[in-house]
Amino acid sequence: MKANPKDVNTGVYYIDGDVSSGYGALAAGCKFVGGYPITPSTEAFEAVCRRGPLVGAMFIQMEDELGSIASVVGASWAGVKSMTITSGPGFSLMMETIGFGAMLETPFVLLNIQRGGPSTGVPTKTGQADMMQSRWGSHGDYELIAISPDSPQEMFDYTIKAFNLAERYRCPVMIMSDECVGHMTEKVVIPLADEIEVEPRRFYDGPINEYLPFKPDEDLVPPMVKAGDGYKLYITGLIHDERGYSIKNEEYKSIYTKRLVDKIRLNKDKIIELKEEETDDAEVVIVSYGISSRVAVRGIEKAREKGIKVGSLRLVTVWPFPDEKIAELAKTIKAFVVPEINYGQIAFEVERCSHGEANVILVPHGGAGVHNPDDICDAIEYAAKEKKRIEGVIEYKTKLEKLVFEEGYKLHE
Amino acid sequence: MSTAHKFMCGINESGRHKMSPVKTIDSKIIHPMDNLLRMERIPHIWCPSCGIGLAVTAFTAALEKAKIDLNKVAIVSGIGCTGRVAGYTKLDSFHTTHGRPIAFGTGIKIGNPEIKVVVFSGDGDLIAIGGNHFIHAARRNIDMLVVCVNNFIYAMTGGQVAPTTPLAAYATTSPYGCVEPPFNIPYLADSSGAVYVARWTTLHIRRLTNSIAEALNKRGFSVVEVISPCGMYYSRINKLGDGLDMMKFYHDNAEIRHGEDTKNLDIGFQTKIIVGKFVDRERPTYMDSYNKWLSEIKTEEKLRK
Amino acid sequence: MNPIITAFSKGIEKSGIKPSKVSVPSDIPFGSEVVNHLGVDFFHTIRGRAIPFGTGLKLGNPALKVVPFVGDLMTLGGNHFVHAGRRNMELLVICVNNFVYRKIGGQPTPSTPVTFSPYSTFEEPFNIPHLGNSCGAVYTARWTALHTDELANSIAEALNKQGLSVIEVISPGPNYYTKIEDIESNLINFYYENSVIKNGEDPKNARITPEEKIVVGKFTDKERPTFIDSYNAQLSKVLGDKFTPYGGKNG
Amino acid sequence: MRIDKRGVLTGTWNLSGNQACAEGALAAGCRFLSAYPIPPSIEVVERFTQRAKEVGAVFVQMEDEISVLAAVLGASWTGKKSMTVTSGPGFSNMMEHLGLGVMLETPCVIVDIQRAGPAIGIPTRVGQGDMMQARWGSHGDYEIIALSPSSPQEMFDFTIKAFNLSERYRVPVAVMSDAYVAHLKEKVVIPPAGKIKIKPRRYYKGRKDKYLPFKRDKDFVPRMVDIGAGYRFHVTGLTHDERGYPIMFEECQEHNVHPLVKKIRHYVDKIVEFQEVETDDAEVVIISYGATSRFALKAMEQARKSGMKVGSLKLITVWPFPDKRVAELAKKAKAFVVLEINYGQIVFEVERCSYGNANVAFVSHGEKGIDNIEDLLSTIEQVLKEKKVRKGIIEYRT
Repeated sequence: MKANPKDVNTGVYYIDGDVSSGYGALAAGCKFVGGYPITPSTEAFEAVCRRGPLVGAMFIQMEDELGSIASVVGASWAGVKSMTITSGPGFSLMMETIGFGAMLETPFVLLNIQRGGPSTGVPTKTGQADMMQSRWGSHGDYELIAISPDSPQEMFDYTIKAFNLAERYRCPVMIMSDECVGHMTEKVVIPLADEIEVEPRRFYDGPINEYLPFKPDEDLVPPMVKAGDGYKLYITGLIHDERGYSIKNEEYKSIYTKRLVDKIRLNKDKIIELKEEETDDAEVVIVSYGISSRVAVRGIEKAREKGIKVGSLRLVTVWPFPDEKIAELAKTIKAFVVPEINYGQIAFEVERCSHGEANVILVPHGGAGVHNPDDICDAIEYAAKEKKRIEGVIEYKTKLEKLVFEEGYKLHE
Repeated sequence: MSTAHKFMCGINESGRHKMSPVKTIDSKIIHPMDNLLRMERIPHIWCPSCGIGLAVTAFTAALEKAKIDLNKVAIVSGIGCTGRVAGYTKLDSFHTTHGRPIAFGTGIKIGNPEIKVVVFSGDGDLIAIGGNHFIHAARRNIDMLVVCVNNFIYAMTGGQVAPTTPLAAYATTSPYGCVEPPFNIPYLADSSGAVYVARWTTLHIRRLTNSIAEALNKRGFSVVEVISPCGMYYSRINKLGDGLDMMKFYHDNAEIRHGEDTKNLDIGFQTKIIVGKFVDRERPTYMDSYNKWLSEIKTEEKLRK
Repeated sequence: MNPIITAFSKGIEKSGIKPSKVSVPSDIPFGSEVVNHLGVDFFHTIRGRAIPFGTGLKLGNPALKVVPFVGDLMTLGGNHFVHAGRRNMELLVICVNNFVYRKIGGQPTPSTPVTFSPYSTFEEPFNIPHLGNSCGAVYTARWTALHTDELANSIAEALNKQGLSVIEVISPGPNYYTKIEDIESNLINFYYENSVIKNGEDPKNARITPEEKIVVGKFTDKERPTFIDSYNAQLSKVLGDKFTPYGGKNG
Repeated sequence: MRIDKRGVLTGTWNLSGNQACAEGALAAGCRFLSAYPIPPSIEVVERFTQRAKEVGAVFVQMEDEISVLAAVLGASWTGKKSMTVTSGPGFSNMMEHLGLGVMLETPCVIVDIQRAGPAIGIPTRVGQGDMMQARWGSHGDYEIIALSPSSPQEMFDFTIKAFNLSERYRVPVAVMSDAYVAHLKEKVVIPPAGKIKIKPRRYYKGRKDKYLPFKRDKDFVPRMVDIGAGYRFHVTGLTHDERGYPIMFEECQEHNVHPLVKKIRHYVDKIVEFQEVETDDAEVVIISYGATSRFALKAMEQARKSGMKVGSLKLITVWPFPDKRVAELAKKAKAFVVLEINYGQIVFEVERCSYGNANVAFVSHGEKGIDNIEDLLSTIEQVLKEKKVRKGIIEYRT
């Protein structure tokens, strides 16, 4: 299905990632946004507030993030595409309801503009430390999809993709962007409506009395209905069966929640999107996502000037994680270098999937800034030199760490 | 001593209502609240024409006035412009998460009942995300003072609509005018059970000081709302001029009505602001009823034996 | 719970609203058969989030009548409640109050495990109609599980109100109350003896205290523009014909 | 240090896991409990409140789990050992303040009685679905300690251990129990007060005006003072220097946050604890924690009887994860069989640490009730048949 021309403000813009993502949401047919202001994600919400009413989209600023996400889940069951916008602390508050959304198989999109953490951290500066949280943050077992754009243009494109995936697999989809991309102002081309592919909600079209809210199609995803259409919906966050009825203890079989996990794990190959560069003959491969992947480019160039064969694997979808891809690369290369703006999250996943066949070097960064490309370049050099297999993630000591802890940097007089 | 400095010390041109004598160290004038402010943190982050500094001045003056052991005062702030107050006051000071200072303070109070807990935060922090803790602490009547600086907007994040933004006022997330009626904070506090409720603007610096001093010595959940100008966002977006214009506006439109029924205290867009002390009553605090309950159990068990 | 459900279905009937247009987000689990009987859409949400969930439903499809059932006595959900009142979001909040003040009926004693009551037994409970009223609810009432007819009428009335309506229903629930059998055995008399109907009473004076009888009745019934109304009004004023009003009273 | 004898109920008792947990807390000197009632954790609060009046401890029931943890952190800064107890949904609500606890380096204990999830799940059924959440649940980067008791006795011991660890490393410590252990009634031996080791809080003892709240000792752990002691200190959830004042540079971020990670990672060997049974000659090692480890042992014995060389590794501290030990075992053993009541969480960690040296098979106890060990045994048989090491996690059809 093509996007509705009314929703798409076609043109060439010079806007930041937040705004671009807001436009993307509206272009994808998002009709409800529940938000709560939090730096650095506010621009996205503001963009929706300005443009939303003109295209018949409702927005509300709730009293807190708990409320905003709950309202988004509700709106989605009322039949409209919906989204919420937040950053680290708000994300943490939303955890319970994210699990609830996954349990109800509610399609919605969550835009998380990551900032330096933990706690209040550095509100105005970047970080990438919510990546594992987006996968494991809520209690209980569930799987969801996380995308990590690296430019304002991608913020637009992948916000639309996020909505499509959410509707396709009936699960929450996270856009795990970061402050740098969110506040980076670049050229954004918004195409014509008929060039934008939009996934319509998969509505049930059978006789009312035969409808089972959680009876999956062969791809494990059940079709959905709206509230208020006389289906007598019974939807519960308790573990439930196909009818949606909660299951009594004695007949407890966790087949239901198993499907929550399987519908993503088994459709992995359709979901995962990667950007691969010169990995065929590479001896070192950079695994990166979000803003780090753009910083890495310079590091890679430098390393190549030094004659090292460096490939690059960019995770566009971070969750589900491309286990197989990493595993097969690990066979052919010496080492992975993982630059990320945290002290090791995705690096551990890479370590897991490389099954000890390649070294894994983490180039950490605490946040509030991006890597120094020299660090990445040096890490690549080291990776290329290192002969023996070293177990465990090798944490590369960055110039920043040396400066702060060894060269007696003065934080204040 | 510059006029601005005098103003900050609460000394007006005619030299009336001095809050404290001008202090000097080897003939260099130092801030009169030197012992209560973290001078190494000054200059503060607040924009020109912001009213929070005045609220802090009033608060520090009140601390001296109230004659309480300053080592036994803990100040807790949340997130936002006002949230930074804790960082500038030389007390045991906590800068916590968004909306949770009251909950955090409750823990302090019950953990060590000797401590006088002051929650100093903004409208968005206390009334929007923290609304639940606000009404529940009032219901429980936790013995703490809440100073709520109300600037009608989320200033720290760049001017989003707040639950106190007057109807039809503009903000970045209400680009076509605010559509939600604002909270009447004194009424909310009153109806959830606060024992002391007052509202002042940053113009009423002396009355505000007295009010806070009074509330500091009050047992139970006391709320002092401070209407404060936000020159950078609220005034700018709504074209209300700079801080001085706001002060003039307060001067012309603020009306003191002590003991007014709190339900009549709504604030519209650029309408009259009613200030004063509205509620001052007695209720058993949380710890009182807790101890009563405890002794009841103990006596009961004695009887059983 | 049952008397409340009965009253609820009666209320829907009386109000003349199609049950299929009624959505019930609730943090109290309903029996599936109950829902089938009512013919409404039911959402069992996580604790305390029934009201924001309902807000989403309402804004997603303004044609819906959304009736959040709140069982947690405004503990987790208190903030959502007061803000929904402020916005005058078009919801009918039915608050099932299982809290029985400790001295009523002599049970439970102070040593009842505090964890079983939504508040510690020594705390004063919220006066929910008063809280609702002071936050701007357009309709507030309180009934006990005994007053099924009055409750039904109230629900019918409130369903046709434009804005946030609150109906508190006093009903003992085993989850919150250990010695429930003591109360259930003489529930009828208990409520007869301990409740007094005062319609139009200022909810301020309707506190539930051990000394006085439980004041029940319809307390508030006023008019205020709902969230969607003021949204449409304000935006049409500013944007003129660029803006097409959203939803409207009946979608 | 001398411990408050009133808290210790010396003797031999028949207690449920939850009750033992409350006793452990009181014995460890916990005098502040805040919680919001949520099954299956309620008995902890009951027990605590019943005993509280004897020992002068206080229980506060807040309006939600968010405020619960906030209150616990506040109370901890007044010098009271504080804890909270909850279950999955509550744990999710606590995530933001878990981060604050880490950032303010506030010692406190969070007991999570896990139940079947996600969302409301099944409040009364056992689950182990919050294990990864304990490590990764809050935004931003941090390290945390999590213990996993498998019996009421361990509930008692580990709760004390948790308090000691949190005081030692100034980090919130999670006790990741589950409904099964929590409701299990067993013999619990509470030793005399003198026999219980309690780690005292690391107080700063210097000139008041020289106190820096986040000046770290050699082991990266700063020293604490109490509210009201006249230090007039400031702490913030923002990125801060050692004075506790916010500074928004990447240098400060590095200076502030990296030690939060290091103070655990550098002492992993000190912190990590596990129990090994017959792993020396084992071809298959069952890795389990909490309730599942009880059945792991049962299965192990049966397997040994039928001649299979099976050992067991029971994790006591799940976080930090015993990377080294698992890696060593991977070289010795043919395969790991990981047993969890979820659809795979810790098994990923095992896969990570086995570096392709051993097969990693997974048995989810979600499927057929927890006490059935047939799946486990058949998995062991099948994994033993494997000729070479397979990539990824193996789940056999059973």
